[in-house]
Amino acid sequence: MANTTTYLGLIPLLPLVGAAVIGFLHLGTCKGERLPERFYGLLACTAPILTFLLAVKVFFDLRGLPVETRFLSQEVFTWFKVGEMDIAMGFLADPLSSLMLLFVTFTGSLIHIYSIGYMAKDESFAKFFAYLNLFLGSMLILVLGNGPVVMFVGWEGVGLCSYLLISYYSEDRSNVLAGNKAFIVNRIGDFGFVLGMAFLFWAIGSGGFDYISLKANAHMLPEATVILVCLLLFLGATGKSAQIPLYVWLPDAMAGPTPVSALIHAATMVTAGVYMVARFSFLYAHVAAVGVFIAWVGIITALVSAIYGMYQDDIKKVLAYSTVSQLGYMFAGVGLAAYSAGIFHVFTHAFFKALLFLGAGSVIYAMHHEQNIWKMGGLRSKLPLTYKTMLIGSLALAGCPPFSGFFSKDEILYSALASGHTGIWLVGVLVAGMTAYYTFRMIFVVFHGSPRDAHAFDHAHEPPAVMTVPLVILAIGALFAGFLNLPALFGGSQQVTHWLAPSLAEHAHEAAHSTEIIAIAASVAAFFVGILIAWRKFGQGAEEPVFRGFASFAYHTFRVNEFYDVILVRPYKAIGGAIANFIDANITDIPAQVIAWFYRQAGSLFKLLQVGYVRAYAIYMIVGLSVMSLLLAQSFK
Amino acid sequence: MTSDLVFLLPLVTVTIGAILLMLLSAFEKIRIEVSSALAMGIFAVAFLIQLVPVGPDDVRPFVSLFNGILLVSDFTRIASLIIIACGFFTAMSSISYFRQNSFATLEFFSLMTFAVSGMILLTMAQELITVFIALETVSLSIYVLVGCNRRSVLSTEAILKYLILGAFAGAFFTMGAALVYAGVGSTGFAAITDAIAMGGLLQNPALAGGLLFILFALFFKVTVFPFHAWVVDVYDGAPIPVTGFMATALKTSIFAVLANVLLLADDIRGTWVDMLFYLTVFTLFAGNLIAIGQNSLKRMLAASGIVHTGYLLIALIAVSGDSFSGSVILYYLAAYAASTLGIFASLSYLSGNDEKRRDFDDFKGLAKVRPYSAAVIAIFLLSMAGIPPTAGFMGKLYIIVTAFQAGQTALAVLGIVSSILSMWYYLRLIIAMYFHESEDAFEVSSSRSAPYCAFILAACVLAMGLYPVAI
Amino acid sequence: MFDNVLSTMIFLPIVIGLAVMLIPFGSNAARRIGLAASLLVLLLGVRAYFSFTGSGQLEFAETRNLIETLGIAYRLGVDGISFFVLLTGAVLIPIVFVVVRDRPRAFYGNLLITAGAMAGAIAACDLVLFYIFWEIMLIPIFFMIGLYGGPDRRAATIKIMLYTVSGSLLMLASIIYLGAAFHAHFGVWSFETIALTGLDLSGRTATLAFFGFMLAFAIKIPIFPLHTWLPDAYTEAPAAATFLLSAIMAKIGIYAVIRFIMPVFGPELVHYAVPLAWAAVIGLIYCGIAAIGQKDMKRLLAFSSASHMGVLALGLFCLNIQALTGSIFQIMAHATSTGLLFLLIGMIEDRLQTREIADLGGIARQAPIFAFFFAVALLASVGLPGTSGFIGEFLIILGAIKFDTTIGIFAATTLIIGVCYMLWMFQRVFFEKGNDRTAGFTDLSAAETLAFLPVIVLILLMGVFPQPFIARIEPAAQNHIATVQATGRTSGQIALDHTLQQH
Amino acid sequence: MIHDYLSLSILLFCLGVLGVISRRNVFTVFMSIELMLNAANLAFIALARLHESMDGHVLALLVMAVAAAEAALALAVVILLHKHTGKVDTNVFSLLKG
Repeated sequence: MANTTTYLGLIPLLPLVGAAVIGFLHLGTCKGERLPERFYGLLACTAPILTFLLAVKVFFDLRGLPVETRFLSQEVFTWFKVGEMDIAMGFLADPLSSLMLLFVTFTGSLIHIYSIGYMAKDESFAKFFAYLNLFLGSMLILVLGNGPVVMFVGWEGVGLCSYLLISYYSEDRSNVLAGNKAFIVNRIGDFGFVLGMAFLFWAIGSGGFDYISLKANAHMLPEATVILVCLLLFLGATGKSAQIPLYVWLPDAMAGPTPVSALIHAATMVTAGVYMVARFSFLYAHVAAVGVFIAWVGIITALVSAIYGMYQDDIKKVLAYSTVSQLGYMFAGVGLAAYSAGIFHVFTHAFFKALLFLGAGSVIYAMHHEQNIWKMGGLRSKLPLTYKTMLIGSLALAGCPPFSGFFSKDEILYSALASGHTGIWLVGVLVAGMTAYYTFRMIFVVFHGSPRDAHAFDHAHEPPAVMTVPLVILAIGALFAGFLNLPALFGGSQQVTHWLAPSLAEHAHEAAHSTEIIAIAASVAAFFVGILIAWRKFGQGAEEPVFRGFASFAYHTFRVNEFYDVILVRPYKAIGGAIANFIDANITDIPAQVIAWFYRQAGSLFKLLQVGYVRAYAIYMIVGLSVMSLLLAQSFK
Repeated sequence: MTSDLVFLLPLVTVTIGAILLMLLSAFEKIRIEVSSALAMGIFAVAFLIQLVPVGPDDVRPFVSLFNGILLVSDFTRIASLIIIACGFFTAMSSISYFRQNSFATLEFFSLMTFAVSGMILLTMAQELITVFIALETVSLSIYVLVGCNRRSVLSTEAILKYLILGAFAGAFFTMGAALVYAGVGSTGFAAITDAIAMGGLLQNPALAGGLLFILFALFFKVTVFPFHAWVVDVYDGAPIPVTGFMATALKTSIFAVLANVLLLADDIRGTWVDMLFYLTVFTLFAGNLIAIGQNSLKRMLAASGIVHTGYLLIALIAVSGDSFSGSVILYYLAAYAASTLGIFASLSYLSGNDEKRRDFDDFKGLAKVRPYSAAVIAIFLLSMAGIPPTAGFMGKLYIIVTAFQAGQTALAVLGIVSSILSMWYYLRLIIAMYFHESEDAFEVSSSRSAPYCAFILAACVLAMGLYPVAI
Repeated sequence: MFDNVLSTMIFLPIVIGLAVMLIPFGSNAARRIGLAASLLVLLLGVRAYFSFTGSGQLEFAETRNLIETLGIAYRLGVDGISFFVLLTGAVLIPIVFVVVRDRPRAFYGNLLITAGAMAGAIAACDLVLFYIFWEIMLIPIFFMIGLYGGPDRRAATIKIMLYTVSGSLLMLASIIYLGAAFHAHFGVWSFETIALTGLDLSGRTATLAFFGFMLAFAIKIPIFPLHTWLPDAYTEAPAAATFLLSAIMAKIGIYAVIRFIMPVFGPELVHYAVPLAWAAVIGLIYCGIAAIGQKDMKRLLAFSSASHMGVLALGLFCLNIQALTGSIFQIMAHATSTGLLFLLIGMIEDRLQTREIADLGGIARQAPIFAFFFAVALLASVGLPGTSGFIGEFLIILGAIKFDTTIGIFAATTLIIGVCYMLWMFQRVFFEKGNDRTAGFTDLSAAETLAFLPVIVLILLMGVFPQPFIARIEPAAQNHIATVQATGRTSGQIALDHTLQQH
Repeated sequence: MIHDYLSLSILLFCLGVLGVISRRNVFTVFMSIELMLNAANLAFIALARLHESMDGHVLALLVMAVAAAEAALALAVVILLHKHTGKVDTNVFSLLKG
């Protein structure tokens, strides 16, 4: 078959081998002399760069195929086969996964390079890169997996790496707790994923449990099953992609090193949920109601997290909530069956959000690990390059034309309007304004005005080239990535949408150009309003505000963490403690204890009968004999 | 005629030996050690003679002389072997015992030999008064053995209780024999069989009542509930080797008689199968319930002996006349005898001067000081509890199999349940021996005979468990 | 030696174990002898692996009559299921002798005897023989807990003994009932496993006999609410004994359900599958939640093990091929991961004299290799894809969904419950700041690393390439499912004829 | 005629049983047991007459011999008891119990 390849499996394998080699070397040398950082850095960057090259090859190979059969696949080995279940360790590259592949390996490579600078002099330098490689490998399995089960391997693998990297500075309890939270919350999502897979399997899995077969058999599914499966899978997506109600782990995940936040918690892993919904578009497209539900969940998440973002004082928290918010947009897009718009936003977001995080990392690096924006200020002069690149990233995030974020976000909002979901659109426009506000609040407070901490300001300096070069490259991406999917209105041909079309079951929302113009105008207006307010409040330097009332409530993220703690975590621990310390020993064990008690009591009763008087014993005998005689007399009748 | 003599020779040997020992002790010509060695020699000779097989058919030796009141079969032969072996090991272990308890008299071994001769006779007797005479020979000897520590008030109390109740039961036996005589006109077993064959047991109330009295007396001897109450006190008061001897040899011989009586006619078992069922169940549970509350080892073992009686009763109920079930009883008896004798042999030397270590707590930490002694005791206990790979397990297996085969499912299950209950107190001793720190130095006499005895018996227990083909 | 490979694998450790106990070797010598013996067994196992054909028939069979009148025979043999359980034990046991040091020689003797008896229970093809080994394997464990256990060891020994012996004695009654039923039908006695499958049982007694078996296995596995002996026993036992209990003995319970209950009591199993599955699911949730409340690492792991055994048990009762294959696969997977965890915790206790989670911290920094191994085992036990734990758990959940949707959904909560306590424990013990106590923690030595490494590799290998294992398991599992579902009890007919011919 | 003998025998036997279970004096208890044995002897003799065989006589003689031996032992025990406590009350001897 022309579509089979032999190199697809290499793509996830290379980073995994890299992780194994680095990990092995690290464990082997951790007791004695360590190998130089430069060696590990080179080793670690090899795999991502190679995978990027392979990803490019995949892209061009796909382009060479006719649209109808535009996919590449490779079944490496039979993973497990039980009864009607036959799961192959197989990989599939189609336009959708190749797009993901390109930007994952691209940003991944850049972030690996950046990390060499950022993590310099860290005592477990090698361990960090082992994790990073492992993450990349898992992410690639997730993207390339040819069916849900293989995807799940990557899905859980990235969760694991996320946990390991959040807990990276493991001496601090709060970091580990954040890691635990990420893993556990993700597992709640995975619970949905696994159940979704199970129901899907028993419905149509016997005909093959890979995407191609599933897609072919999807028409046999009853609608109730589709709804159930779609909702369960979406539960998985809310866990991985930090949507309501499972978004709580992502802000805490900022405890990890900043490149991790850039790679995992902004650019790649968190978008897995969106990717998954797009992957299963052949199911979601059948149930519009579920799609609308997803869209609403997404847009409300976007709104809520944008509100949080407006009040945060930690530079990474601001970015984290902006990530949650942008993910909300993406779900709004895929929910409304505008899959390519959602995926396109994933694509552009990867550039500008990675850029913003790496920029924030540079700032933090320069400020000696200070993250509070109210301790910064005026850094524009000290970090000119970082400032410029971050400005580009912020403009893209805020949706300023013609930066990449503008096109992708606009496409989602346009779909909402075009498909008649005016409510979603209105909220979306509102969130766009808020995004512009909090992004530029950050920029103004950090880079403009006068320094708030003179000492730290004096020591701040631009990071080394190994860190700034990736910033520049990403900034270029953030600037121009939007043009790849230039809509017809601006004379483009929507190349990305067309590229993705074979993979997605998309309904095109056709509407008049006027609608599109309204959507664009609203977005641009929202952007300018947001940035204007930010300028008015923070443009010339401002003092740290004191939050009261709603602001304080929003600063504390509506106390959702505390709420979960009270209604879920504490009761769970209390029940656990009760079972462990009381119920198991005193209630569950009751039958055994009753038997034992009864036995002992009966024993003491019989002990009492052994009175020691010989006459008593004679009486027992006579009584016994009498009963025997009576029995005999009975039998005479 | 010569072959008849061979079958009677063990009985004759033991009886002559007993008389010889009595004469020697009357003149106080020998020491205790020599006396016990002589007794062991007598038993050894008798044992070897007894090994001569009987052949396929049962033999009534010297029919003209004894008028068929004796019968020799494989069943009686093996029962006698067990009894003689019990005598042998008791004699062996008592040497060590008497090193630490200074009330030994030369008559001790003579009386024991007499008891054994009575027991051998019991297994062969086919006539009620012969049974009575043999029973009294055994009982009278054992009464004296129980009370042979004349300085101990406990020992005297034990003999009083045993004597009163034993004689009481014996009187019932006599009255039972009289009633049988009234119903049948003879006290021979063959006549009883014929009488039942003619019209059934229930057609002959005197016979039925007589047999009931006789069963009662025998049940008393093997401690069937509710005739069991004496056993705990008597075992407790008696010297340790005597207790072991009573628990094993006496029980073996009485069960031989019981099997003989119940096998006379199917009608006997048929009539009383319900009664036997309830007696068995109560015996099993009463034994366990008494044992659970005991602190003294001897009392616990006495009570556990009641439980084992219950198991043997299961086998008796399931006996269906074919030889297989008889062998089940004998296998169980042998297994039980080996473990019980073994544990009493161990106690003979471990209990120390004047039996000062009596309770569970006194044996705490034994394994730390005397690991091998503790190990053999553990083996005996596991055997009594019926845990593989010991003889006790195979014995229980046979009994449960027989019960299922005979359709006595309820009894089989109750037997198993009782086995679970008995784990409780057997484990208690193991835990005391192994899992506590020792508070005692466990100094014992220098005599090695009881320890050797215990080791040999432990080997027997394991060998019987691993190669149960002997059956 | 290879002619009687199974007998050798059983009796070599037993004989050497007895010798070690009786002959006054030094502690270290005893350990080395034990290691040599267990390695020899492993070698034999590996050798057997290559001559194992996986035909679905009994291989390496040995037969010798023990008691002809009762048809009790010394009958050994392995098929796909039992052979892999046997190998799991053979692979794991040598590690104990590397890791557990400085114990009295009797300790190593006990270990060897248990190992041999376990092999016997797995390879036995005669119910009475099985019962004998089943009981024998408990006795050394009993002594190991009582002699070398923690402060509350005595209560723990009484509890484990009374629970397990109660179960097994009732099983004995059921075994004999089967033999008697066979005798009633065919006029000869037999306890041969395959022959008994030809029995046509019905009625109340058959149900009782079914519960006799089920109770024994449910206690050993354990299935809720019969698990209450487990926390105490696992906690008080020395690490090596806990390892044997969790890694092998509990698995023999699962194996025994497949081997003895499924072929003989198919209709009863089908009839009671739903309540039994519920018991398993409740146990899995209950013990999983209880684990979070523990302060002692080992106790936490004990509850965790009980929780996971609920998953395995559930796989048995779903009665479909996915779940059953999952359970059998999980026997090996869980044995390796949990066994490893117990051994590693034992090492922590040996080195730091504490198991209290609150007293520990920062071990990952002190001992990265140790922490890595622990983490791999932990991840396998929470069922991370790519480790051995995932395949079995996934198949079982899948099968449970097919069996009963509600049960399946509850079963899937194991995904969440497992990580909660495991991560919490890992955080407190391996992460965070160390203290004076943990500062002295030394990493694994080269020998220890080498001992653990094969198991770590096995965990990953079974996660990535499970198919070679599954391919050998699946036909046997398929047979069992077919037998149960047919409920006509016909599959044993051929073997039955064979037995009858022998008599 | 035979019924009268047997009735007497049974009456005597029952008296013996009552004596054993109601009296505390060791002598009385042993005498009651002798009474029971003699009741049996009476039955044997009477039955021998009924069956017109000598068996019963022989049996009675044997029983008497055994009873004598038992009585001898009993007296020895009584003396021993008296030496220990100075009492012949069975209730005194209940040290072994429970």
